[in-house]
Amino acid sequence: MTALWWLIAIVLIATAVWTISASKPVYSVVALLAHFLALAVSYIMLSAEFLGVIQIVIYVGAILVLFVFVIALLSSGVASFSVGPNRMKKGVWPAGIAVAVAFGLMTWKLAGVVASPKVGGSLSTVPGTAGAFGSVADFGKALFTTYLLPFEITAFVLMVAVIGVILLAGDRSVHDPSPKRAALVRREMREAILRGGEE
Amino acid sequence: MHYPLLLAIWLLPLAGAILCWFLGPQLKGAAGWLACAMLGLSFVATMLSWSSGTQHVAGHEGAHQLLGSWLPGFDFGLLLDPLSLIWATIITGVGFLIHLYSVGYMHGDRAFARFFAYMNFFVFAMLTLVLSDNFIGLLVGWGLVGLASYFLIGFWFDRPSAVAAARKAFVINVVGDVGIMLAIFILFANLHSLSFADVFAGVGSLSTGTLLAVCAFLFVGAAAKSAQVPLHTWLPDAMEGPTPVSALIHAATMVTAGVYLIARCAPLWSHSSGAQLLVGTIGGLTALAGAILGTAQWDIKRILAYSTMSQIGYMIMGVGVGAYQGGVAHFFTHAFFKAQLFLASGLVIHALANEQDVRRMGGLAKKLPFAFVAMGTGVLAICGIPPFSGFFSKDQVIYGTLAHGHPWLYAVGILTAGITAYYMCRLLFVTFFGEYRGDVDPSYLGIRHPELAGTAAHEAAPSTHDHAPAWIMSVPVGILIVPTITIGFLMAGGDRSWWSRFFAAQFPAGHVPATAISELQTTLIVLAVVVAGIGIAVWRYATRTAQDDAVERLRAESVHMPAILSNAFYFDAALDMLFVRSSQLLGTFFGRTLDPQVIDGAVREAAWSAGKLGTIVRWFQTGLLRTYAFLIVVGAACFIAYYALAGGMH
Amino acid sequence: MLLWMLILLPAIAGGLCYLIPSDDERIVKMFGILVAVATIVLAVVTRNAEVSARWLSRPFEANFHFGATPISFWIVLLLTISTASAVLATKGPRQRGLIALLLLLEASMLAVFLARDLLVFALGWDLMLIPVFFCLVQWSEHAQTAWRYFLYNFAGGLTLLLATAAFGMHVGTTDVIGRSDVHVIGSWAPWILAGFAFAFLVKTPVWPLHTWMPATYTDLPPPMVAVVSAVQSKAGLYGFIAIGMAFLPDYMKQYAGIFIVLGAISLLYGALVALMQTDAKRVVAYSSLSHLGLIVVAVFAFNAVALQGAVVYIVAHGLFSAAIFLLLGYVEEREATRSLLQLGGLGADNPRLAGALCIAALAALGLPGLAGFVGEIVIVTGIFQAGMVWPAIVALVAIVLAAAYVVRLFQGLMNGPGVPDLPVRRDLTWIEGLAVAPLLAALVVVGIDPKPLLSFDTSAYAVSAHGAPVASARISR
Amino acid sequence: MSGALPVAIGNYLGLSTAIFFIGVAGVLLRRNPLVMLMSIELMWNAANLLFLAYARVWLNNAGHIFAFLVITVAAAEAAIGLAIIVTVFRTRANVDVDEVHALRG
Amino acid sequence: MNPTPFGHADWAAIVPPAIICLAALLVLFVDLVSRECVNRYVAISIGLLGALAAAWITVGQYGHNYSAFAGGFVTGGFTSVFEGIVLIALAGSLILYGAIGRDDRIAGAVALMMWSAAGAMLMAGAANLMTIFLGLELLSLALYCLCGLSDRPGAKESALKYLILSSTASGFLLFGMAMLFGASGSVMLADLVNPALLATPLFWFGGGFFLIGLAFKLSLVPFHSWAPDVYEGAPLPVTAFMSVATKAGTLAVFARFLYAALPNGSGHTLMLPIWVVAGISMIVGNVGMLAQHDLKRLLGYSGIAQAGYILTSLAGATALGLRYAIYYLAAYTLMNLGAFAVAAALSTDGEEGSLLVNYRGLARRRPVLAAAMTLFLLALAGMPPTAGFLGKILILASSVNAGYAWMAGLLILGTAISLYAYAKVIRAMYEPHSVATHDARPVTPLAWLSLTVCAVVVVAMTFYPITPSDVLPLVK
Repeated sequence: MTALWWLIAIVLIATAVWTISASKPVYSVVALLAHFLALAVSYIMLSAEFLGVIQIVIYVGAILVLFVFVIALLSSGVASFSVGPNRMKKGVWPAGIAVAVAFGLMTWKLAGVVASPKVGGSLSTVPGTAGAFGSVADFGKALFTTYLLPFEITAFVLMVAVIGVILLAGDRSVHDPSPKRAALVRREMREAILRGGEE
Repeated sequence: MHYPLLLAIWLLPLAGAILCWFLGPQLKGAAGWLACAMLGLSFVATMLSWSSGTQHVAGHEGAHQLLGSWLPGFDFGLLLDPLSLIWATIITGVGFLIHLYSVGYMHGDRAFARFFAYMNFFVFAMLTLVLSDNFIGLLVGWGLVGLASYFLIGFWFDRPSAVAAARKAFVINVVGDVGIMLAIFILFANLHSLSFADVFAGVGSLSTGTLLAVCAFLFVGAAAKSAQVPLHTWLPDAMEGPTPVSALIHAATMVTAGVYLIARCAPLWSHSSGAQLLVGTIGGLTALAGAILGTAQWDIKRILAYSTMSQIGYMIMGVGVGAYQGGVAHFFTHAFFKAQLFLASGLVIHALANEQDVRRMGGLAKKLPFAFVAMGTGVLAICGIPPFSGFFSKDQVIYGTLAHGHPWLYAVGILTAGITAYYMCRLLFVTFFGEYRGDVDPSYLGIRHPELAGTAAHEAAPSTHDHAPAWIMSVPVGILIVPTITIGFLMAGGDRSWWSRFFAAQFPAGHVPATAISELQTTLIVLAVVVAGIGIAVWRYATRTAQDDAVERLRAESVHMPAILSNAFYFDAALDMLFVRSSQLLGTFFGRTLDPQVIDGAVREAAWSAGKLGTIVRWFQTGLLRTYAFLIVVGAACFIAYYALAGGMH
Repeated sequence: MLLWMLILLPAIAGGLCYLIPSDDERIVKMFGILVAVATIVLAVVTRNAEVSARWLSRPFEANFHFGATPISFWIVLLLTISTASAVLATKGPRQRGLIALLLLLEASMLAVFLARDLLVFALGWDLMLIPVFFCLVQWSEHAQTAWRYFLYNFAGGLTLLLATAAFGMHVGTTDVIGRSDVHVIGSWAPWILAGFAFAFLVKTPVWPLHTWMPATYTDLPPPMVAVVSAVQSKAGLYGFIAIGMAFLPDYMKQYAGIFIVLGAISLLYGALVALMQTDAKRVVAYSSLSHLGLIVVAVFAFNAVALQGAVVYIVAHGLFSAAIFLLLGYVEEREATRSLLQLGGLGADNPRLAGALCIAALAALGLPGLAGFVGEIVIVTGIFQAGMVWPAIVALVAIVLAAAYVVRLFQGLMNGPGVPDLPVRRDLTWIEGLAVAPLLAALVVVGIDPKPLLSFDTSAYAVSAHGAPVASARISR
Repeated sequence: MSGALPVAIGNYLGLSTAIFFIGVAGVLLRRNPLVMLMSIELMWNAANLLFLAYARVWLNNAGHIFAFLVITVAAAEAAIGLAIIVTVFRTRANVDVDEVHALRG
Repeated sequence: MNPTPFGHADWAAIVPPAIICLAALLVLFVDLVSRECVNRYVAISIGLLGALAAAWITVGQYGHNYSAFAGGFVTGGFTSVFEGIVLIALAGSLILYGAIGRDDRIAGAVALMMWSAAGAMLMAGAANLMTIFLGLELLSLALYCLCGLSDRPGAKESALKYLILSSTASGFLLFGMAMLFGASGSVMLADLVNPALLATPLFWFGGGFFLIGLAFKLSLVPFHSWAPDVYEGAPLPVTAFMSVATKAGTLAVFARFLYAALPNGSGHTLMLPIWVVAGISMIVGNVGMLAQHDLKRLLGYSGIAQAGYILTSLAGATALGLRYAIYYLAAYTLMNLGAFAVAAALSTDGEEGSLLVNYRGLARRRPVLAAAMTLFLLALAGMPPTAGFLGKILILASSVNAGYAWMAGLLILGTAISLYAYAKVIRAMYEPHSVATHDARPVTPLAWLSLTVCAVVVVAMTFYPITPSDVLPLVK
């Protein structure tokens, strides 16, 4: 188990890095797919098999597909994912340092948390038993009893998503860039091409 | 102790002033008569109060009227005692005559009523000054006479020179006011009261230094008001005012307020030998300086102005060293003869259509015999020729300096007497003897700016308008001749004179040591010097040869006048440089540079910095999503760093 | 009840001015005058009245508690009279707005001076900035002026707010003005004092916080500047007396040196600058700096006599500065300039104008017999008695300078040869005269008999009757 | 499946923190809005991993519920996010967030 | 076995947000059955009626303390007050749609805004991390869409920026929640009150990440930079709503966390960074206002500073501080809505009335609107006679009392800076020289009503300062 865990961990890190560093968005999607799959495995290892399944169904089956659609949609444009000039070049190093420092400090401090903390959670209020922990039944029962309210709210969250997307996508009026702005865009594009397509 | 008649003496002129001011357009010519009437009534009331003013009741002298109080220590009242009685008599009496004279002199002036409003107001103010029983009231009067003087000097306010002279007089007088204020503060801080009675009773508790300071500051006020060196420069300029004003304010009454102040505060001075020395010295210097400068003037009124300054120097010297009776006596006689001199000069000026330069006069004795007589008696009086009034009073002062142990001042007094005789006779001879020079080209006479000669045709323009009856101007002058000649006999007779007895309670005669030179010898010495002075004047201006080439001689004298004399010892320039220019420079620097550029500049700088901060904030607001994300992450990193360090400290 | 009316009447009337449907501005003016006169009557009638309504009970007690104190009554009277004068003196096409702003300003300042509660005082303090700001926005030619005024004074208002909050938390109530048993002590107290003092110094103003003032006084229309210089500038001084001396005397004394030095600098600085200004209004503005500096020194002398003098001088300065600004407004309206270099000789054709200006100017230079003199002499006597020789001497030097610049101002306008190319002149109309007459009359009355103003009980303030300041022995709450 | 954790909980913490910050770095460094959105998904999933790990530690299925809710919300958010990205970029030449900076200052 | 352990009282607790959610559905339904598209006034009216009904219930719940859904949602004074503020924000913003926005999108926009409000209301009552998260996301997701629902240039951009940045911040929040869960083993806020938690860094980082997420929503510096851009780009009613509802909801969570969920003695150490960034926000927000040309952007910066003011009151976590924070929040809601209402009244079909250049000489053209705007700006600046003034006093008093005098000092400094920006607008309106601009449409009666209510209440609150007295006992 431990070896598997480490393998999964390495896969997770690697695919995460791949996701953010892939040169094309499609590769990122593929990396993310791998990441999610590995994540699902690790969920199952944590006795959360239902979540593992959900992870695959929703993320891989729904969200990533959406991403692919959008990539396809936007790629049909003039120049697919051509990148303009980097307007924040100077920010790269400070950003990297900030992230590294934050991460370093956190790991340094959290390294002390090796085992489960010996502080009392109110376990008595937790529904379900150790034997059934993580099962669909256990999960479902909690979801429809104790956590009924959050579940109801998600209904409206999804409703918002549906209505919002309909309104946004159903927007017939296409914002025309002003001629001046279009010229600017063209110029920037030319510059990018002349520089030999950085990134 | 109430004496309501005092209120009448005091307030009648004020009523006249208010009536003339507000009803001026309706009263027209009657304003003059109204003012005279008010003042006349006041004079009558003064005369009726004579007995009350000299009474002794319960250890207090004179009549007293309580007015009111502001605060504990700030109580007001009126007091009529021999000293104020003398002043009130002169103010209302001589004032009345000069008012009468003015009815003729100012006839036809378009601000006729306003003139009398000011004049009456002045009398009111002067009465406030001398009748007050406390320092605050005195200060009130002190300030108000300065104001009246300001108005009257600048009476013809469309004339820039008059405006400037008025301003100068006013500001210097405020310097004097401030001096008195300082003295008041010291007195109040030490004695918690400002009434004369309390202060003089408590004088023993003051230290020598404090007393000297009080006297010195009081004297600053006296010097400013009474044109003592170096605060005298306004007085000659003040001659810009109409001649009756010069007679009343700048000769007879207001300028002697300093004398009054010192005489009033005699208990202070008596306790401070330092103050006596200081004031006596300044008085002597002023007497000498005024006399010397009097020899170098050509304007008839300026000659009289310097002579006034010089004579007041005598008075101040007298009261300063402790010869109070002498100083006051000289004030008394001087009020008559100097008023007469001014009024006589006014007759001349009036007759010559405002010509004031004596070089353009000459031979007027035939044309204006009455004026000549008036001027002549006045000159004799001021020279101290017996039996004219000046003889008695001046001798008292000169001898008083010696008697109180100031031989140098004694010498100065005698010398000044000679010079006085010289320049007053010079005035008389040049004006009235010889041939009339009014038709001589001014440049032949050495007049440097002929176009500025005299004070131009603003004064009343008498020749064009219908003349008032001549007697209105002549009668007052005629009346004044009588006291000019006779009043000195009140002082005749040393300690047994009426004058001495009158003031016996006011100025208790201290122990006067025997002097090396007796009073009689002094009289003779002074007379000799005076005769010498007259002799020189006769030699220079009145001999036949001198009169024949008068034009030539006057021009030579004008051209060769030493610069130090024609610039009046550079007092004006020095004061201007020291105080006026420096204040103006500072004011300009503060107003033009420090205020807008440094102080406000700093504020603007701060505001600009805030604006600059605004641009910094906007600079971070690049519009780029990743910048914002970057800011968030940096903020988060700071949070994390904080919690990493702070989170473990438990 | 009448006291509520006194405060609310001008506030409501100010709003109503905008709503009067008539296009005839004279009706608005009549309305304004009626209201202003009514406030005078109410102010006199309610001299001893007090009203109170609960505002806050937590975090500290605060009430809408109003009522004149022996000191503030005179300032309120000054305020109502000068507002009436100012309303009477309004002219021109935009009268309506000006009258409305004047009434609103009056209401807010009534709240300041009648407040017996510190928080109400602070409320009124901020409120009274707004009408002046609007006036500057609408009347001033210079954009900077309104900013200077508002930002300086608002900064002061904020520190006042902070100090008030701290005071309230410390003492537990802000319903304290007029009480003499509340003393704030402790480590906070100096900071509370600092907050108050900054606000008061800006408002007065005192060097070097004064640079908003000349521009503001110059740019405001004359009726408004009359009220602002007469009354609004007194809010700081009143604050020092009613708040600083009453509640923080120990710290006031401890830091008195700073304030005395600033006051003395203002005294001399203002006088020197006024000496060389060519804009008539600026002369008066800087003279205000000088005069009010004297009052600051007087307050910090901690001497009963000086304090009484300060109250007289507060009123006196209000009267003569209001009168001078109104009269200068008349001059400017007639001649379309207020430069001393261009004006001159007006006295010949305008004797009434000249006479009125003369009285006001003489009061400003401290002529005996007028109110200014009483204030000056009593103040400086008190300062001297308190042992402060140098400030007293500075004050005296400033008096000499005052004589010089006031005479320069008066002569520059009224004397000298007439300037031919000035527009046709017209002497004061009776309504213009009526506007300044009460001010001038009050100057004379106070100058002759200031006893009512002087006779308040100074024992509520930690002042010494004689000599040097005494340390306060009373302890907080 | 109620065995012990495969590794110490600290490892989970480290892992999820690392994934979280990789996501943060992605948001910061990438200019393609789609990749940014994916990076955000990484961050959210890192949180989910932690929820589940601690649910196991505490034997509290609240963590499961929470993770489920997060997945649901993430789906909604991704849908809206993609819709917005499409509306913003479908008329632009470059799919690059640096191009979108009309609002600033 | 009862399928759900919750009874009538539990459902009653969530009636207010439920009414709003269902009313939003009703709007959509009416739109569906309408022949073309629903009349905008019908949609707004349904929304307002829903808000009114919810408000009525909310008032009824005031004082009735009940912990519903196993601690998922609590009712009582605290919740009711915040719900009320959100409802006011909702109503005030819905009215603005009367003049702005395309007819064919109005139903969707109204519905989204109402769901968003429901999210904020859920946050007000949320007592466990799940409800907090879901309320926040409901609020935010609807707002992303609302921001993009406009043809104005910038609207889409603001939606994009808001989405990316807010999701990132949600990531921090979520990660923080996960760590808090890890530390305490519970999603209940109440379970965080355990001093033993202080020993684990997990709690500190969890709390920190949680606070980062909240700080973003409160737009505190340096998490503020989205606010000006999004406020400017979003349609005017959305900006109005977002400026107050987001703050109200987030502050409710923040206050509950601060007052009810902290182990004893950790308050100062844990919260210090928040107080610091609140202090910085007061300066930066006000400085940022100085050179703005658009009212919405100006108010965006203003909101940054105002959030700092409110937090100043909470610093030290005193009972009075919470009351004054609520007082100021309510006042801020009204004055902000009022200012936006004036801007809406000046809008035309093509252009929103938020460009400051349009305000020059407004006093001549529309004196009443100018006066109202002046009042609201003065209130924002903290000048009397408005609730802003008293609110500042109360905040100062509470922070000085709590020992956070330095925050009071920063507040004073920031206010001084802000004055210039507000006064600049006032000045422009009252300039004697008017600039001729487009003529705005007449103000609708409903908008007049809302303007009047805002103005009257903003003034009246100064003199009758009602601060909810029994909030604190109910916060837990």
